This record gives sequence, C-alpha cells and structure tokens, in this order.
Amino acid sequence: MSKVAVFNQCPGSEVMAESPLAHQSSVKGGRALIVTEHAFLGHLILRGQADNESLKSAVLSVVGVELPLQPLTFVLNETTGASVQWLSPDEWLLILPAGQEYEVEQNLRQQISGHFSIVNVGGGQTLLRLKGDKVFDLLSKSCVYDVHERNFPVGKAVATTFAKATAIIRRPNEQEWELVIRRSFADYCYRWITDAGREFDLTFTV
Amino acid sequence: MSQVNRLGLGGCIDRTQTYTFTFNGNQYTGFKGDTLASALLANGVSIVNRSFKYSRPRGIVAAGAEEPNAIMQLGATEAAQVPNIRATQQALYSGLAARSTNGWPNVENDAMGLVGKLGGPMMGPGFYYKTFMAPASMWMTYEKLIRKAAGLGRSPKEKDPDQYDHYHRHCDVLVIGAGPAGLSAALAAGRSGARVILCDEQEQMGGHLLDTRDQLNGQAANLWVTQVLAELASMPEVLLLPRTTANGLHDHNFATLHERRTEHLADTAPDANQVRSRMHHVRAHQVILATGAHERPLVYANNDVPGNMICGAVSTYIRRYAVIPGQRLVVTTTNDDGYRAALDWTEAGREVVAIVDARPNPEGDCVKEARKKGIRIITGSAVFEAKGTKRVTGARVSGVDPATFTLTGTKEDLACDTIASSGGFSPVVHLSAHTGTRPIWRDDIIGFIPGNVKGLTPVGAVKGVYALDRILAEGAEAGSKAALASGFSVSGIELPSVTKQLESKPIALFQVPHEKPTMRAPKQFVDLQNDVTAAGIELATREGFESIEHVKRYTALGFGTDQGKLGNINGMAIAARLLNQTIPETGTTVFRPNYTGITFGAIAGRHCRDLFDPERYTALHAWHLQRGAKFEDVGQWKRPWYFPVGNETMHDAVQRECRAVREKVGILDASTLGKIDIQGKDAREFIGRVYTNKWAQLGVDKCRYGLMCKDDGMVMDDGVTTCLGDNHFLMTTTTGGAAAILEWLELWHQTEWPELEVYFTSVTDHWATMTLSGPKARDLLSEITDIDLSKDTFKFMECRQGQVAGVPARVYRISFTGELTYEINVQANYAMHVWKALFAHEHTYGLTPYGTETMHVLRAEKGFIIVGQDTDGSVTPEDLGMQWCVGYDKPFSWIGQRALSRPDTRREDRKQLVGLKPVDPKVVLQEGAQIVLDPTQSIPMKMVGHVTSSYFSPTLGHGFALALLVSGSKRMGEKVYMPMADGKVIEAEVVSPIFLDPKGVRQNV
Amino acid sequence: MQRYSGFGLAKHALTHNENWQRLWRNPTPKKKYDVIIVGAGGHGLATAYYLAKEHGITNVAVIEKGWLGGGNTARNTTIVRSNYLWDEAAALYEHAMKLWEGLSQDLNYNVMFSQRGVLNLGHTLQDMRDIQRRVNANRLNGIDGEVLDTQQVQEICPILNCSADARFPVLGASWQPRAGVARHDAVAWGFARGADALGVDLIQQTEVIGMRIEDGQIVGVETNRGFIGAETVGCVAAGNSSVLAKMAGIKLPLESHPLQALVSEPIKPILDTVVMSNHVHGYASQSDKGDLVIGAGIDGYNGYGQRGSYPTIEHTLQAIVEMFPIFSRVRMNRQWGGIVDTCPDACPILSATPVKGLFFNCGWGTGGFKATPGSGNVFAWTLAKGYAHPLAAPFSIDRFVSGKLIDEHGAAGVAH
Amino acid sequence: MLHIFCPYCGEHREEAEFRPKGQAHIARPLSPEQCSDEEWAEYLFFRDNPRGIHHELWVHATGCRKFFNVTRHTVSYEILETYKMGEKPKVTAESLAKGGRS
Repeated sequence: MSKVAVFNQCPGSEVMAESPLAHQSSVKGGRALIVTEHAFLGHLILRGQADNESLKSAVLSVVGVELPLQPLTFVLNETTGASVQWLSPDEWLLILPAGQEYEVEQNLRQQISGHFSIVNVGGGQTLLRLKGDKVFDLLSKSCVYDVHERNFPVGKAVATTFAKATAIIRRPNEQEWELVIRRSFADYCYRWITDAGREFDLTFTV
Repeated sequence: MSQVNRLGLGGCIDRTQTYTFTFNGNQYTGFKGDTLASALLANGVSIVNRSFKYSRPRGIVAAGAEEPNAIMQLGATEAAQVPNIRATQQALYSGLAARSTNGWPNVENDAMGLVGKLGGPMMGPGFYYKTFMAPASMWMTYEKLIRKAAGLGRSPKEKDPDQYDHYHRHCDVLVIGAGPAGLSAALAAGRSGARVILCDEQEQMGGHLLDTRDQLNGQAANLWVTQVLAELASMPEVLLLPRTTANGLHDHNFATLHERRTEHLADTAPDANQVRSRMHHVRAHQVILATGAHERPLVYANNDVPGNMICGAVSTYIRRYAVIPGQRLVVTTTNDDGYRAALDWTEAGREVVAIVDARPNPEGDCVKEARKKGIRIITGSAVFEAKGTKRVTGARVSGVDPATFTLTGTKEDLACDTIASSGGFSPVVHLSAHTGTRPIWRDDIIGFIPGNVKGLTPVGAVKGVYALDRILAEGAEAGSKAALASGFSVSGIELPSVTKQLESKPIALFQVPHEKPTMRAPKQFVDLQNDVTAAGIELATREGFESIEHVKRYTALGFGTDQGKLGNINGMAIAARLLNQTIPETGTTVFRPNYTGITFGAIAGRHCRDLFDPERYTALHAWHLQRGAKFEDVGQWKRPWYFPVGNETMHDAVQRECRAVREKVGILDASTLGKIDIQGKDAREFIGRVYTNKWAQLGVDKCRYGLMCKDDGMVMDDGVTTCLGDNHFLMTTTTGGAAAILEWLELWHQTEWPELEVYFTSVTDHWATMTLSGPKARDLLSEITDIDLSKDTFKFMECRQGQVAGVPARVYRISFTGELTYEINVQANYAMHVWKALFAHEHTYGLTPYGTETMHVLRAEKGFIIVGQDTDGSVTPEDLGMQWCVGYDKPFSWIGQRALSRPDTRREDRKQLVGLKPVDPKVVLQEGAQIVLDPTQSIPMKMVGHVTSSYFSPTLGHGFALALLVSGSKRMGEKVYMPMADGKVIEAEVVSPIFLDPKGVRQNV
Repeated sequence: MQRYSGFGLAKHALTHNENWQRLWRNPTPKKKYDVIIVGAGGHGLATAYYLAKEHGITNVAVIEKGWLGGGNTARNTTIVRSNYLWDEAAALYEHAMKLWEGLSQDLNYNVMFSQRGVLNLGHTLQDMRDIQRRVNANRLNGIDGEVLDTQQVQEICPILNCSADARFPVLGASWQPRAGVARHDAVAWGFARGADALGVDLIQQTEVIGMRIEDGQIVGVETNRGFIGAETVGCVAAGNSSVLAKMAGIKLPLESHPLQALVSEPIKPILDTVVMSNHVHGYASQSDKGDLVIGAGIDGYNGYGQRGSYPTIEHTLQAIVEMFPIFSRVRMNRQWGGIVDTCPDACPILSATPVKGLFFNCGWGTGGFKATPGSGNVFAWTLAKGYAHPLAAPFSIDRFVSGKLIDEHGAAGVAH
Repeated sequence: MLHIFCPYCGEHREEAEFRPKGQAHIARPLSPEQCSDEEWAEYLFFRDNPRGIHHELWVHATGCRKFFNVTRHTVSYEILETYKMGEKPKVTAESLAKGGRS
C-alpha cells in the first residue's frame, strides 16, 4: 500500500460542479477591462527538492515542460495549456486542463523518487483571466507589486497581496493576465474588482 | 458685488467662464482658474475668518499651502460638507458654497471678539493649566465651554457620497514639485527613458514660473512651462500628476501622493464612477525634492489685521489671477524679493506708498528698478506696527537695528490698506525630514535645508538656491543623475536662457522690535492660526520652557492645520533670541507627515464598507443565505450561527437544532476548519513534536485528537489529525487558527528542523466539510454512499474513502457533538451537490441544518473545549484536565513540554476546567461571570475563576456551564457563587465538565 | 512655588504677564544624590515627585537625555482607564486612577483630566464574552464599569456606526464612566513643577552613557556631563530600557516597537467620549482643541525610530471610517510615532534587578500614560524602601522565570 | 514602509507582503528538559532589543512563504542585508565597529 493516499476527487460529469463565484452574476460592460473566470481547472501543488533530477524529468515527461527553477517564472505548455509555476524554491503550482489532475498526479508519483509531495488544491482556488487596456490600472489599484511590463514580462508569476487578500498574478502572453485566487476569498475579490473596475466600465464573466 | 479688485488684463484665468459661488451666504462671481481665495480677493472680501483664541478679524495672507487664516467650511449639502479647506488651495467651481469656520453672528461682527479683547491678557499660553482647578467637580463644566470655543470647521453629519481609491506605483525617479527645478529634473530624467513621476500640489504645474518676473529665452516663463509639459506628456514612461500633493515620504523612498481628481470640479464627484481623490503609493528608486520655499512674513504688531500679506502672495494674485488685493501698498522686506510685489503692484496701476527695507544699503537690480519707477524706498527700516482693526489703515515705520533688537531713528506713519512683508524664505524641507533626518540650518540663506537622506536629492529653492539659472541647471543635473543611478543613459537637456539678476544679500530679521517691550506691545503674531504671539513665546521661555519642543507645546506654535509653515521659523528665531542661543542650538522642529492634511476617506481608499475586510465564504454560503441563516463573524469567515424557522427566537432555534442532533440528525457546514495536508517520511515525527500527545502508533485511516501548545506550555490550538498513509496526514485546526498554524509548522520546519522530510500544504479551501451528526446519521448517509458504514467496519475515529452522492469523498467518523457523526469531505466544487443530495432526504430523517451556536451547546455538554473561549493563552493542557492528551514520555521534548515544569505551571492551585451546574435549573450563567467562594465578602472580592461557556441544554433540561476555577478538580460537589451586576448572587455546583454520556456510548453506536 | 489660580491670572494680566516664575530650575548636577531617576518622562517625574512628597527624599536627580516629557508622555493618545482584567493589573491601574482624580489639585496644575468615559467595543461573540468577564472582574475589584448593548452604545455615541450591516457590527461594549483623557504635556509639566518645588533636580539634555557598578552595587551613572553618584538608581526610560539595561549587563524580556498615532485637523465638538475597538483596530477621542486623536497599532518589527509604517496608519483610518463613516471628509493633520517597550504578557516590569540598588520601571507597552501617577507612586515607594510596593510586587522580572505571567493582551490589545 | 529583498524570490518586495517574527538566531535548546528555569525563560522571553544593528527573522508571508533573516538598523531602519535560513550575517554591530561604519 502506498504511503500516501491519492484518489480521484472528480466525480463523473453527471455531478454539477459549482465555482466559487457561482452565486455571483456577470457584469456587462466595455472592452477596456474584461475579466473572465476559468473555473474547474486542475490545480496541484508539487513540493520537492530543486536538485532532485527525478522531479525535473518527471515534470518534463508528464507535463511536457521544464520545471521552472528561476524564481517568479512559470512555463506554459502551449499545446495542452498546462503550466508549471515556481512558487518557492521547493514548491510549484501546476495548473492543468480540467479533469487531468488525478492522472498527472499518479504519473508524477510514479516517476519521482525521494522526498516530495503532491497535493490537489483545485477545489480551493480558481483562475481569472484579465485583458484590455486597463488591466495594468486595475492591478495597480489592487496590488503592491510592480506590474509594469519592464518588471513583469510575459512568463512571470508572482504571489502577492491583492487588496486585503492574496493572489498569484501571472502573465501568460502580451494580451492577457491571470489571477489565481482562493475560493473563500473569491467573492471578496469579485466585489473588489467590480468596484475598482467601475471607472473602466469593466466586463466580468463568471 | 462686482469683482472690484480684478485687473482688466492678464492672469492664467479663463474670463469666458464665470462661476457663481457663495461665501457666508453672499453670492459672488469669479472665473475658471481662480482659487476661492483669489475670487474672494477679487470681490474685495477682506475679512475671511475670526481667529481661534482672541476672535480677531483675519484676512488672506498667502496664496498656497502655507495659508493660516482662510480656513473654510465647504459644501452646499450636508453630506458634501468638508471642514477646514484652505481657500488658497481650493479651485473655484460653479456653485461652490463656503463659510468661515469661526465668527458669531458673523465674521464682520463677532461677539467673541469682545471676550478676546477683554480676556486676552489673561489668556496667555497655558492659561488653562493655571486655572479651572477649583472646585474639582466643576472641571467637566469648564471643559464643555472650552471645547465649544475650540475647533475650526465641522464634520459632516451624513455619510460621504464619494468614493476614493489607492494606486500602487513604482518608478525610477519621482520628482516632487513642478516648478523650474522639478520641470528640468523631470525632463532630463524623462528623456533617458526612465519611469518618471512628476507631481505638483497646485492646479497648474509650473510653480514659481507661473508668476515670476523673470523671462526664459526672452519670453514669459510660462511659455517654457507649456513646452516642457507638452514634451513630458508625450513620453510614455512619464506620468504627470497635477493637483497631487506629496504628503509623506517614508522609509526606503516610499512616498504617498494625494491626487485631487474631482475636488476642483464640484462638491461631489460629477460622475458616480469617478473617485474624488486618489492616494498614489509610490516606491521610487530615486526621489528629487523640488518643493521650493515658503516666504516668511515679518512679525510686527497687529500683523494679523486683514490687509497684511506676504509679498510673494501679492505677486501671485496679481500675475496669476489678475487680482490686486488692495489700493495702497506698503512693502516691508529684508530681501530683494519684496521689491517684486511692489513692482507688480505699481505695474497693475495702483499706488505703492513705500518699500521699507531693513537693509541699510540694498543694491540689487530690482532695487534699481523700483527706484527707476519712482517708488519711495526707506532703508534700514521696517514696519513695526500695522494700524487698523478690520482692515489695515496704515503702517508705522521706524529705523531698525536687528543686531541689538531695537528701533532707531525717527518713526513715520504711512497711510495704506495693504502691508506686504517678506522676511526671507524657508525651504520646504518637510518631506526630507519624515524619516527622522534633521534639517540643517544655513546662516547664509537664513533657513533650513534638507539633511542627507538616502536616495533623495533636493534641488533648487528647497536647498537654498534661488537664482533661476542655477535652479534650472541643478534640476537638470539632478534629473540626469537620478536616471543614471537607476540604470539609464542620459544625454542632458538644453537649458533656457535666463537674464541674470543681480541680487543683494538678505538680512536676518524675524520679529521687528516695537517701541514697547514685547510683553506690552500690541500683539505681534507668530502663528496666526493658533494666535501665538511673540509675547507668548517670551512668556514660555520665562517660565522655563527652553526647549523649542516645550515652547511649541506650551504655546501651540505650529499645531494648526498649516502646521506652522509661516510661523515656525520665526518662532524658533524669537525663542533663540530670548534664550541667547543660535537657531541651530535652539533646535529644529520635527516635520511629520502629512505635509498638508488629507481626508480620512482618501487614506482609507476603497477599503471601507463591505470591502473593509474580506468576508470569507464556504462553498455552501449561498444555501445558508437562502435558508435564512443568521451569521456569526469568526475571523474573516461568515459562519451560520443558527437557522431560525419562521419567527423563532435564537433560543428557540438553538433548542430545536440541539434536539434534532440528539434525537435525529443535524448537519453543520464545518468547511471553515483549517486543513493542512502533511506529507513526507518524517511527517509522523514532526506531528509528534508539535502536538502534546503521541502519534507514533496511529494507524492508517485512523484519526486522533491533538492539542498544540506554544513553547510556554499554553494551549494554542487543537484539532483532529488523520493518518491517511504512513507518510501522509491531514491535520485540522481551529477556524481562526488555520493560517497561523500553517505558518507555525513552517516556522519550526524551516528554522529548527529542516532535516525532517516533510511538506505542508493548505487545503482549507479545497475541501468542503459537512458534519452529519445524530442517531440517524448512518441511515441517512447510507442512502447516498457506497461506503460500508456498519458499526464494526467503519469504527469511531476512523476514515474511509468512497462515493457520496456520486462524488468521491473522504468521510471521517469523528464527533464534536458526542453523537454518531460522519464528517463528509469533498472537493469544494462538488459540495453543493452533496449537500443538496443529503437534503433530498431531509423529511425522511428530519435532517436539520445547525449553526455554530448549536455546535457550541452540543460540544459543551460533552465537555469539549473551544480554544480561545475556554482557554485564554494562560491555560495548560493539565489545567484543562487533558492529561490523557499529554505524552509525558515521548522521546522528543515536544513544544510546550519543558514549560509545564516551571514553578508556576506546577502550582497545585492553578485554575482548572470544571463544569458548573446552577442550583436553579432554569438559570443560564453569564459567560464571563466571575466566581467567588464567599459571596458575603466585601469589595474587592477574591475571585477564583470565571465562566467560559454557558448554555441551556434541552437534553439535560437545565442550564450548564464550563468554567476555569482555582483548584477546580478538587472542588467537585462544592458550591460556588457568582455575584452579578444586578446585585443577585447565583449559586452553582462544581461538577465534571462532561455533562452528557461520559462513557461516549452515543458516538460509538 | 507660585500658586496658580484664576485670581492669579487676572493679577498677572495687570502686570503684562511679566512676573510669572519658572516652573522648574535648570540646575547643575551635584556630585551625588540619594536617588537618581533616569528618564524625565511622566513616570520618572512622578516617581521623583512622590519620592519627595511622600517619602521625604528630596536629594534626587532626574536625568533626561532630551527635554522633559519628550518621550512617550508627549506622544500618546492620552487615554486614562483602569478596566484591566487581572487583579494585579487592575489594582495597579486603579491606584493610578484614584491619583488621577485629585491630580490637578494635588499638583496645583490643571492636567485637564476629563472623565468623559471610555467605550471598549465588542464586535464578535467572543469579544462580548471577554467584555463580560472583564467588567465582572472590575466590578468585584471595585472598579466602575458596565456592559452595554448596541442600543446603549448608540445612545452614548450617536455618531458611531452601529448598524447591523457593518462589516463587523457593534454587538455591545464595556463602559467605564470614570475613564477619560488628560492633557499629556501638562502631566509632565505638573509633576516637574511639583518635584522641582520640593527640591528635586531636573537635569535635562544630559545622557546616561554608562552605569558604575561596584561589587554588585550601583554607585552611580556616567553621563555626557560626567559621573553622577547615587546608590539607588531607578530607570524609567520607556523606549530605551533595554539600552540602559545593557549598560548594567542586564537583559530584559522586552522588545521596542514603533507605536503610531495621528490627529485630525481641529473640528467642532462631535465626539464626547473615548471609543476603542480592538477588533477593527481603531480608537478615537476628541481633544479640547478639537482634534480627533486616533491611535494606530504597533508595528511588528523592532524600531527605535519614533516612526512606523504607513500601512498601519492606513489600516487605522480604515477602521475609523468604518466606525465613524461621517469622518470620511475630515482631514488627518499629522502622524507621529513613539517607542513602546513591550513585554511578553503586555504588563509592565516594576522590579529590582540582580544589581543592588538598581531598579527598572519599564515594559508598559501601549499602556504607560494612563498609569503615570500610579506607576510613579509605587515606584517611589519601591525606591524609598528598597523592595517592591505590594502593588508592584507581581510585576517583578522573576515572573518570566517562574511562569507567573499576567496576560493582559485581551485588555491591552492594540488599543490604548 | 520598508522595502525588503527576499533572498528566495531574488528581488525587493513591499513590506506588506512580509511579517516580522522577532529576533533571529534564537535556537531552541536541544535538551529542553536539561535547561534550568532561567535558561528556559531566556529562550522564551529575553531578547537583545538593540538600538542599532538587529538581526531579525521575517517571513515572506504572501510571497514564497519562506523564513529568512534581515540585518536592519533599528533607528534608521536601513536594511544592510538579508540572508537565508542557516546562513550567518555578514554585517554585525561588531563588524561595523571594526570597519568604522555606523
């Protein structure tokens, strides 16, 4: 018997999932700031030693990208949409297409040796995508972190404060930004964003 | 009234846009581009306020942030009221409604003025410390009267209709002040491609260049301003923030900038989506301080009568606003700048009676120009007294010897209605001092300049450089250096040509001596807003207040809304003279944020109302709302407190919920419990070190309750931890402790035991937890699960994995109610599905949702503690009678163990957890009631403990409580007493804290 | 000493206020004193005053590195109350409260002690349990106080946001009517004037730079103006206690943190009582001059800079706007910081030390001002007798070894 | 507001992301049960609390969640270095005294 309990936490498609913002309604507005929730993605926290070769090779073979060792970066698999993000020297966030988290976890566990952990956290966080000319302004109103393009190029990912909550900010491409927020704070973040985005005539799709 | 003082030409105002406004109920007109002050002056309004202590009439003195008198109440409606607006910094807008803050029945005729006149001599500094002491009982009455007379404007009585926000910014170079120094600095830095922020507190950028007589490139200086601003605006990395005051400069170059976004347009934001003002939180790599200097007035007798102004303000009103604030001007000055006011005045076509210059032989270019224009110049002299009460009617002039502080020569009275004075300049060093650096006194410029602050470069007038060509050059150099220091390559800028002006040196004069001694002369004001006089400062030093901080505090010098921008240096200089010290010996004042006041709303930003603090919701929150739950705040979480049905009271609802759990089945949303996933081969060892009890033998799929202490031996958290695999545990924490406990585990791992192979990951939000509790729990759950729930297969304190309502779930058979309980955990996105599936069987099993209150009653019946309610940071596991949960012989000295053997923790008479049963079964003890053994003793009574939890139990049929009681474990069966506020004494019997099912039969069925 | 009165004011007015006497002398230090007090803040001056007045010990020097009353005495939010939870702390603060009640008359100096009452708000059920517990304990200790419900709170403070839809609704409060505020500077000046009149030397602008200890006995202090002898030395130098202790080779269980406060611009009277909330982290009162006096929290890091972090100020004003939405358009005038020496149990240290004759009075955290006369009174007794006053005894430094802490975090909280 | 270099994230971050955790390098005694009450009290409560150079523990709470050490001046608030757990400070009150810097 494995020393770690792993199980598929996703039911079949007959079970209706509810995102953390299920109770909130969409806001219709302009195109200067468009926020869209991407719920139900697979989120795994991977922890281990950065010098563990099996860790690196496992991530490469299972997720198809190099394990990012450079602080504050993440790597996107353009084909699958999966990504691996550096969170700390021994911690990474894997965001996977919906429903793949169990398989990925199993595959990683088979290939990684030594001291590591993998934890499914998909129920506990959700992802917002932001685009439009006013994203910089919205983020600047909300975060103490410098989101100017000189400091925040594509491929950067930073965990920081977001208003009075916390968030991970990611920049997958020139046009888009991503916010990973915690489930229990999601309603607060929604209210904050809609309030702070009011002057930009925001659109928020949940 | 028409705009009697408006000049026909000139000024940066838009004469095509006329605004109507009111002041003290009278209607006036002004133009777009006016400030409230310039508009009032244009309309010939002299008296704008009454003074704070003596109720003397006061007029406008300055044209900017240093104005002490023109303090207004603004707002046409109640909700839009703003107290203490400086008229000199408030842009005029259509419909603006302003009132004076003092003066009854009005500022022209103020009844309190009489009190000021008669009582004035008794109202020296600190007079209230010397009286109002007898009889002692009368102080509160005296105080009411004192308070009534105090204060300036008033707070609105309604909520603010406007919104505010924050903006976090980062830049390479922050330039504060957009005068000549700031503009050239910003331009030099901006051209390098650096990220530059240029802010300026005024409506228009340009600072002194907007009203200077100097020309740039042979043209009016403001043309150069327009050109530079246009170039800056075209640079993508340069941000221009006009109407933005840098009000604080904090550690590591963190600046707070307050941007007024609609305050210049209307009482409230014209568009509901606009923010009224915005705080920019700026982290700058380099800061260039280009804040300029404030002109100092001279201190002479009756220098507060309306019509007394500072010279620079006179020029500003004439040149920038095309307003001339009087008919006949006398200038009294110690420097060349005073002459500019006279020149501007005479060019505007009104009479300059004389320029009175304290210097014996002034020879600058502007002196020559004044002579050329035929203005009378009286040298070696000063105005020592102004005549008039509601408006200046004349100036008394005498020869003066600053060195001996005496008047010399003959005296002469000049008829005039305006006296403009200039005693030199005080650099605006404020921001440089906010992180504790003291400004440095410079005798040559007769002022303080900024001390050394890392990453801060003062430039221009703020460091005592007043020649325009040098200001521009230094600005450009500082801008280039700052960009260079931030890693950019620079090429410099071409500077505009400036006609060199020959200046003669200023002379140091602060207070002008009077023919009478200071204590007997008419009042010579130093701080106009707080009615601090030179005599007041003299009295303070006579009474032993020799430190400048004492003088300030005793006289209130500099404590007004202007924070002494005009008066502080004069006050220091006067104190220095009286104490026979130099100014630097006397000490500098400490400048602290804010530079100018900022509304609370702007500082609070968007973090108010429902955004004051995050509300955290579980995945089932919407269901609770729909079911009509009342909520309890637990940390940031909103937890259902109870679920009233119909018109039920809380008591009724809780009794019903309790019965449902004890008799049928209830369900609690326990998702807020902290959950930490722990993996690694040393997970078990680690858990054993942080919990008080033993974990070595816990098998897979088994659960165990654990207590956590700090290393001082005091209980800090508790919860159930489950072994999911040999190297895998799931720890639960209290709702409030979740984040702190995760950090606690990381702390120990990262700092003390990095060799242990273990990782912690928060899964609090990931798992939704539904606690199904009651005798029917098994029957109900078996309807929708494939897990074998039979008693002997799935035992108490075990965990199983399976499907619940088609959703993969971990089910823990643990109990906080004492009943048969299954805690169903599913990935939170599926929680609502499972919850609803359970409620599909609501009526079959009598399933009842219950809240935290019922949970508390049920757990207390079982004697289960709530950390933070039954403990308070001074309670050990032993005090709780939980020796069963303490592994005294564990090989590792777990956190808290050593502290338990200290003398005080070994004491036998510590407070211990007990149960209390009120003798009257109907009584519910008050939580927080103090316990005594002898209720007949007199006060102070010897207290021996207090009630921590208390409820009425429908199951027991009586009230019951948990309490911490001195030597409680030895008092079983004894009676204790609780003397209550209403005089009643409640009697209770000390019993075991476990009131129900001590053998645990019910949870083991 | 020239006595002060309303009549005196009128008399002096006739002579143009030219005959007022100094409040204190500016003496040259003597070679030796019976007692040296290090630190001329409120507590140190009160100690000197009571040493002279109650124990007849007048050969006393108070040595101050800056100006008297210039530390936390000049930087606090002036709140005075005695509603502490534990018997030991309550007794000490109530002793102070009783002295406050006659202080202006005793000193012949109006310290403007205004007993306008203090509300400590409760926003959660646990807040209310703690309030009940504390008020019950106060009552049985003879300290005034009652528990109010939301309606009663609203009646006492009509401008407080008591609506049920506030983020953290006000569930009730404790109310101590005898509590209030005082004029902080006047307290220092009144004690200084009183002590000086009794013969105490107030030596300002003189810094202690070392302790001279012989055979385990203090014999005096080294200063930047030379050695000054005394076999009894009491250190009462909040914000500098650890530094002084180190000079004597002693380590204290203290951390010095920045504590910030701020005032609004003066406005007409609108807030007639003191309102404090631990839960939303804000407290406010209105000074006689009209300023709203607002306390912010302690910054978490150690700091001797007399300034703290801006977010602390920001958070405090968010709390104030949450509690008093009508203040949104009132402006903050200035902020400042003090240095508080905090103890692990949020209670002070009034204690002898391993060095004979050397005593410390420190660690008051955020609670020092309200204790000023009481602290000085029991510390004077302790210095005069050489052993702890009964009210000071529980606050010995030994408690950190035995574990007998007096945990006042609940009552002390963020708010003071 | 402090600007703190996180040695794990490799860049300066705003104070709002961090939490101070008191004096650094306070090691828990390896054999607590062998400690005297005085020694245990020393470990629990007694701190250097210097006016000047202070080595202190911080955690990058909303960032990488790593604990690390900061050498900071408690009057000027200047941060002289930050360093990872397990490392020793390069700047100390003694080294500054020797180097003549203040």
